[in-house]
Amino acid sequence: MDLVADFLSRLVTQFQSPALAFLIGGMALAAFRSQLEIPDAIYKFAVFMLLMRIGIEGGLEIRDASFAEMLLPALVTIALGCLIVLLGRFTLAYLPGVKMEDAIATAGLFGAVSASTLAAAMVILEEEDIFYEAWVPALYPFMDIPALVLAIVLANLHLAKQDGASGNGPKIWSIIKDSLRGSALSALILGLALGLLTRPEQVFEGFYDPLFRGLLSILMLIMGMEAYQRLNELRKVAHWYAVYAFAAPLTHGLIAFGLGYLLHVTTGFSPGGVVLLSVLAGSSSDISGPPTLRAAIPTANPSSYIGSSTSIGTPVAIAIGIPLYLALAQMVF
Amino acid sequence: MDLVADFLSRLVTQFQSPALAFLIGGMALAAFRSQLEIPDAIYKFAVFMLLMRIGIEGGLEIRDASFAEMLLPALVTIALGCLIVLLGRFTLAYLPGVKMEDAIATAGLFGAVSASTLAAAMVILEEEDIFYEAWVPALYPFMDIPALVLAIVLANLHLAKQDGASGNGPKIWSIIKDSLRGSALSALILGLALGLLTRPEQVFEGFYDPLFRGLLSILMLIMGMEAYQRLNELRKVAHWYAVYAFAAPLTHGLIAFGLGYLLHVTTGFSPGGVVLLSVLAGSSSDISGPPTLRAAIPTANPSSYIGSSTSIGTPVAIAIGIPLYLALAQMVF
Amino acid sequence: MDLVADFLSRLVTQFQSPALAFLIGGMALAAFRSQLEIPDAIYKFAVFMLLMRIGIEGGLEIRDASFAEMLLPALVTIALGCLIVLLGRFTLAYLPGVKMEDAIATAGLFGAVSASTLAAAMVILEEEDIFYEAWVPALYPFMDIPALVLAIVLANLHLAKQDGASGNGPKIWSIIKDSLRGSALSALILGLALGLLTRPEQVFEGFYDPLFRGLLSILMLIMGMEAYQRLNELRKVAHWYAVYAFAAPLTHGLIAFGLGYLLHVTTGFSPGGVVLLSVLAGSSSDISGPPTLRAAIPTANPSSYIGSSTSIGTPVAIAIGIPLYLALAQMVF
Amino acid sequence: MTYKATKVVIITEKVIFDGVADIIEEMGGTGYTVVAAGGRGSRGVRSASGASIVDAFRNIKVEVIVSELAMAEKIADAVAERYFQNYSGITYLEEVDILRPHKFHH
Amino acid sequence: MTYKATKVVIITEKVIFDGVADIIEEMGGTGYTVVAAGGRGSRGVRSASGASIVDAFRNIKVEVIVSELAMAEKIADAVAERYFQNYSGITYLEEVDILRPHKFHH
Amino acid sequence: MTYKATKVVIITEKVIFDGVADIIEEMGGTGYTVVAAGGRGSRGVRSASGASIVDAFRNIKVEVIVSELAMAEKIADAVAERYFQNYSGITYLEEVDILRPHKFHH
Ligand SMILES: Nc1ncnc2c1ncn2[C@@H]1O[C@H](COP(=O)(O)O)[C@@H](O)[C@H]1O
Ligand SMILES: Nc1ncnc2c1ncn2[C@@H]1O[C@H](COP(=O)(O)O)[C@@H](O)[C@H]1O
Ligand SMILES: Nc1ncnc2c1ncn2[C@@H]1O[C@H](COP(=O)(O)O)[C@@H](O)[C@H]1O
Ligand code: NA
Ligand code: NA
Ligand code: NA
Repeated sequence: MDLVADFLSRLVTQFQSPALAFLIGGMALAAFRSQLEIPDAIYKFAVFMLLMRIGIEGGLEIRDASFAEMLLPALVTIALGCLIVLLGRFTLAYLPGVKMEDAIATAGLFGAVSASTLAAAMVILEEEDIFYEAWVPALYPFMDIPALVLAIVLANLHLAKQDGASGNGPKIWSIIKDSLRGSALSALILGLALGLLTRPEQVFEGFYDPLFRGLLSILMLIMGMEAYQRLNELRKVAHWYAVYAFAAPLTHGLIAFGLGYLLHVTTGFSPGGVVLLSVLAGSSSDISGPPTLRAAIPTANPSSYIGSSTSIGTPVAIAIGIPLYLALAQMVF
Repeated sequence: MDLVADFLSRLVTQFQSPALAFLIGGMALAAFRSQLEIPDAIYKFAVFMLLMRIGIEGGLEIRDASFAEMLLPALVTIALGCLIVLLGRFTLAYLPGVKMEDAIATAGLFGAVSASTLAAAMVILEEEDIFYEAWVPALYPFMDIPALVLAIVLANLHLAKQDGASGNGPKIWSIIKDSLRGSALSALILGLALGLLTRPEQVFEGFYDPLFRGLLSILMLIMGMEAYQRLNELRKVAHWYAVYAFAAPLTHGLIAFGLGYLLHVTTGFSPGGVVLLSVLAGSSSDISGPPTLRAAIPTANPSSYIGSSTSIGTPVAIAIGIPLYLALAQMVF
Repeated sequence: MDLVADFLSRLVTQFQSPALAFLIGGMALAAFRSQLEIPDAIYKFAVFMLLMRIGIEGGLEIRDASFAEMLLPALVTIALGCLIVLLGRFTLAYLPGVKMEDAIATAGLFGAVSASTLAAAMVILEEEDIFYEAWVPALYPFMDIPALVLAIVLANLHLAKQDGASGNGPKIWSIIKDSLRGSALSALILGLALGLLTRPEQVFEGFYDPLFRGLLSILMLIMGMEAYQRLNELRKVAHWYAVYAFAAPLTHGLIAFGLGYLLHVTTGFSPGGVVLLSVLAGSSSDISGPPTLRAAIPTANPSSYIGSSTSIGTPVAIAIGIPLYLALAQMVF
Repeated sequence: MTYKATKVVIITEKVIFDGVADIIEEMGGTGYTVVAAGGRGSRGVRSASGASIVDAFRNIKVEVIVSELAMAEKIADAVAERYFQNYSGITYLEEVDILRPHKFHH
Repeated sequence: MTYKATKVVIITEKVIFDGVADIIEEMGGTGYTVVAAGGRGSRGVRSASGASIVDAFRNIKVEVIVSELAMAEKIADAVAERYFQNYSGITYLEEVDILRPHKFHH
Repeated sequence: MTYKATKVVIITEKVIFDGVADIIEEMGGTGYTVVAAGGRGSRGVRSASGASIVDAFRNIKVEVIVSELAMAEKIADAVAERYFQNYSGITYLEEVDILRPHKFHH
């Protein structure tokens, strides 16, 4: 029962950690119907800064890392992205009141990654002085893209079958291109390229890095406000979405923890890396996932997938997921 | 005549201090019809950051302070907020060409608080190494809310009497709720709660605090531009508004100084605290006051109260008020 | 052939320098049709911050410099602004397919100055520890205004002659006023005044200066995206614009280098100052120049001058111009 | 095939937007569209851009499509009556042709 | 001297803007004007301000002036048919008077 | 009870807004409403969002309600004549029904 005790004590501390505190603060503001508004331009800029910070540091690090070292984790990350979508496709989709396309889109969103959840975990690991390979956050697209692509492909297969038409099938390469063009992945990859190919150390240390925590706190506030405001969208769809949105982040995170543990044993993947991998898996996309799905699976109801992810998925991934993986790591490593 | 000399020399130095210099710079730009525009998103964000900074530090400090120590100052602050409104109600309102509702709304705005004026004073105190209890800025809502509520209640009583109707009276609790929901008080209270209940030290020291001065300089610039641009609104209303707008900040500040001095003698309230209390009283609301009044006293002419406060009240409160209280403090303490 | 080798090696290093790397990154994003968007509010704010930073530092420095020392460089700067316009007027304008007004407007834009190009050069000089008089960047308006004014006057003279009308001629003072009112020069002059007359050291060192590099990197990204996106505007106009846009920045920069060298020999103007003077001359305006010209020479086709300057002029000025002047400086000083 | 309907346009201060939306709902409007606006009228200029300390005083333009002229007039009248003595604003009607009339009924 | 023309108005989700622009072009429209909008309809409220995590779901209002009613109806129908089953949106037509008819022909 | 009036709509580059406002005033318009717009016309695409180095080239849509058709035509003609050779833009008129005609007279 050490795990439970440790997890609970972490949970309590976690509620005082800035990331979670701002998230809850945002929820409280929305619940109280505060008129506080963080301008859209600031939100977009904060997201850009976060992803550039993650990307540049990843790029700088990859320069020194051996690609061999990253290969296996990257493959595991891809597998996790696909696994999460398949899991949703074969559980959520069969629950009463749940439409197949809606289920697939939701699973796609939970397979994809949230930059802010990832950033929150990075800050907490740094606060606790837990080492991780700096390229781990850069695994982001290796989970994000396969999950979205697979979800879109599955949804289209389903619709084609339903229509009886053979269809010409979704164009996988064009979905990948659209993903990469989205603002989140564009910023991350730009950062990676800059870190890998140029010398951005000074601007990184003087600008992108020091503003990271502060802008994250503002993003958390916005996520909290959104989470509360979108709760009533969730009320419009089947209750099973709420159940899925609660259970999925933790399930996905624990599966990833297991696979990460295997990586640790076989390749020496760091405990901090295992935690971040779990966070990647447990998080659900909030920035570029929704519009990608909206455009590619138009028949899916956005209230179902955005409601699930934003209102329940993300808060659970941050507030319960992160301390849980940390407690687990403490125990097993 | 030491006071006068000291005040004048401070006045001169003050004109070189960044806060005032940016304010005057903004006025000069507007007078020259410059097309420089600080985007609205930046303005809103800067205000949010200022209030979070004030709130978080206040919260961190209150944690260590004894509530008993704060009680008396808080009561005095509430009393000041109400006194300022009553003063305006029984002087300005009886001047020729002044409509009762307009007078009450104007007095309400001068009773309420300006976050940027307060922040400017905090920066100057820090520059001069004058100590103040860090919870003093957090007294903000204790003056702001009572002043706005009382003004709205008085205006409604007046209108009800005028209509001959008994009316069911304004709902005080709903006015308070609306005030608290406004963007300014929401941000301040969020900051207070975060400082009081969580551990935001790192994000405070790495983000909210270091950006404080810089964002304040930008706010001062905007206030200067607005002050000039709204001067011609003031031309549309009775001249007495200009007289009130000039005299009121200093009168209110000096009354607060007197009460603060009593607090100093009786409870050991710091000289820096006395100065800040005077600044709170002398300042007039520029962010959340105007829309609150516009919605709650619709018959009052916004040109009268916004013109008075933005064009004359705030510049006087900053440029003359702050050095005056500092000079006084130098003399009496 | 030392120069060539040095220049080439600098060119290679330069491609890794953050300024250029972000510029190229922006082009790559646009070429890949990324949906990444830097909000307009952030763009405007970044430009404001850059110009304030340049202005304040210039003002602080001028305080200590002797005006005599600046006089000759300022006159040379004015001469350069005019010379560039005249050069364009008598070369570009006579090329086949080029309309006189379009040529004059284009020359005006290349005579005017780009704040971001200047800032990029400042950062590179600082990185290489090359000294320059801190008032040199403040020479900006001495080149910008004469170039724009002369271009507008020449265009109007041309149009008046064409119409056969005597016209009452363009009002030079009103063009100068409009230039000064533009957002770029307003910010620069505000900064200069604040640096010269007040004590902004603390807010400068704690805010404007540390954010300089970071915001510059973001501006470079935006310039890169714009450069690519506006390439197809250039396709709509005569090919000669592309030739001019490529050759002009380097020609102007080299002429300025020559004149700067004379200043160095006669007045001891620093080598870093010579480089910055060349950068001022080689850069073309991207912020306030275009709208000024659009309003004042309405018959000129904006695709010609904006296309030339944004798509080719600025990238050439940064990527080739800056390392070229640095290599030259290395050789001759 | 198109059907006649009426568009009510209300241009007024942002600060009373919630009240206007309530009136639209009460009177039976099935929806509305709102855009940010600036303008000049009898009560001075309201800019639509740049930092303004009193953002809440900017204008909005609200458009409501209703299938019956009577309801359109009722909405316009109600807004004007409740607000236009104290708040600046104008309202007018336009005739439009809609394609799917069921969207504008309850 | 003015000429009759028709304005097609399409209010829908921002995410399908490119598709709508394509339809306008295909059907022969010579141009369009677009503004950012918020609104309420049968599918819930869409705000036009503040940070929203899913900005792409906000509304746009697209206006196309065409000189022939038939083309106007074709554009409105095509947009409604291709999109309005899955995306929220409305479309309507208005009669306008133009001054320079050649601007709206190819 | 409603009264007929005319709405002049002017869609053009932001950079000439002041000139357009002057024309409206000179011709006797009692007010106007302006919104930010993007668009495509004979002179290329103008986006309404994202950082653009030449923001001043974006579009605005100005609407003026006047009680007399003649004044509407005068405003539209004056704007077109003074600006549309060199600046991109279109202008058109719409018939509207107003409730309080005194607002649109001087
Ligand atoms: N003649 C008009 N044409 C178009 N819009 C107008 C007109 N008059 C007033 N408006 C709009 O209505 C708002 C309020 O007008 P007012 O109540 O007259 O100040 C103005 O800010 C404009 O946006
Ligand atoms: N009756 C209406 N009047 C004006 N705009 C409407 C109306 N109904 C819907 N809209 C607009 O069309 C959008 C989509 O409507 P809907 O598909 O009904 O959700 C809404 O967000 C509004 O902007
Ligand atoms: N057919 C049209 N329908 C609606 N708006 C148009 C149309 N043509 C042009 N516009 C608008 O008018 C602006 C200028 O048009 P132009 O002068 O043709 O480039 C465009 O950017 C559009 O916003
Ligand atoms: Na995931
Ligand atoms: Na006060
Ligand atoms: Na130049």
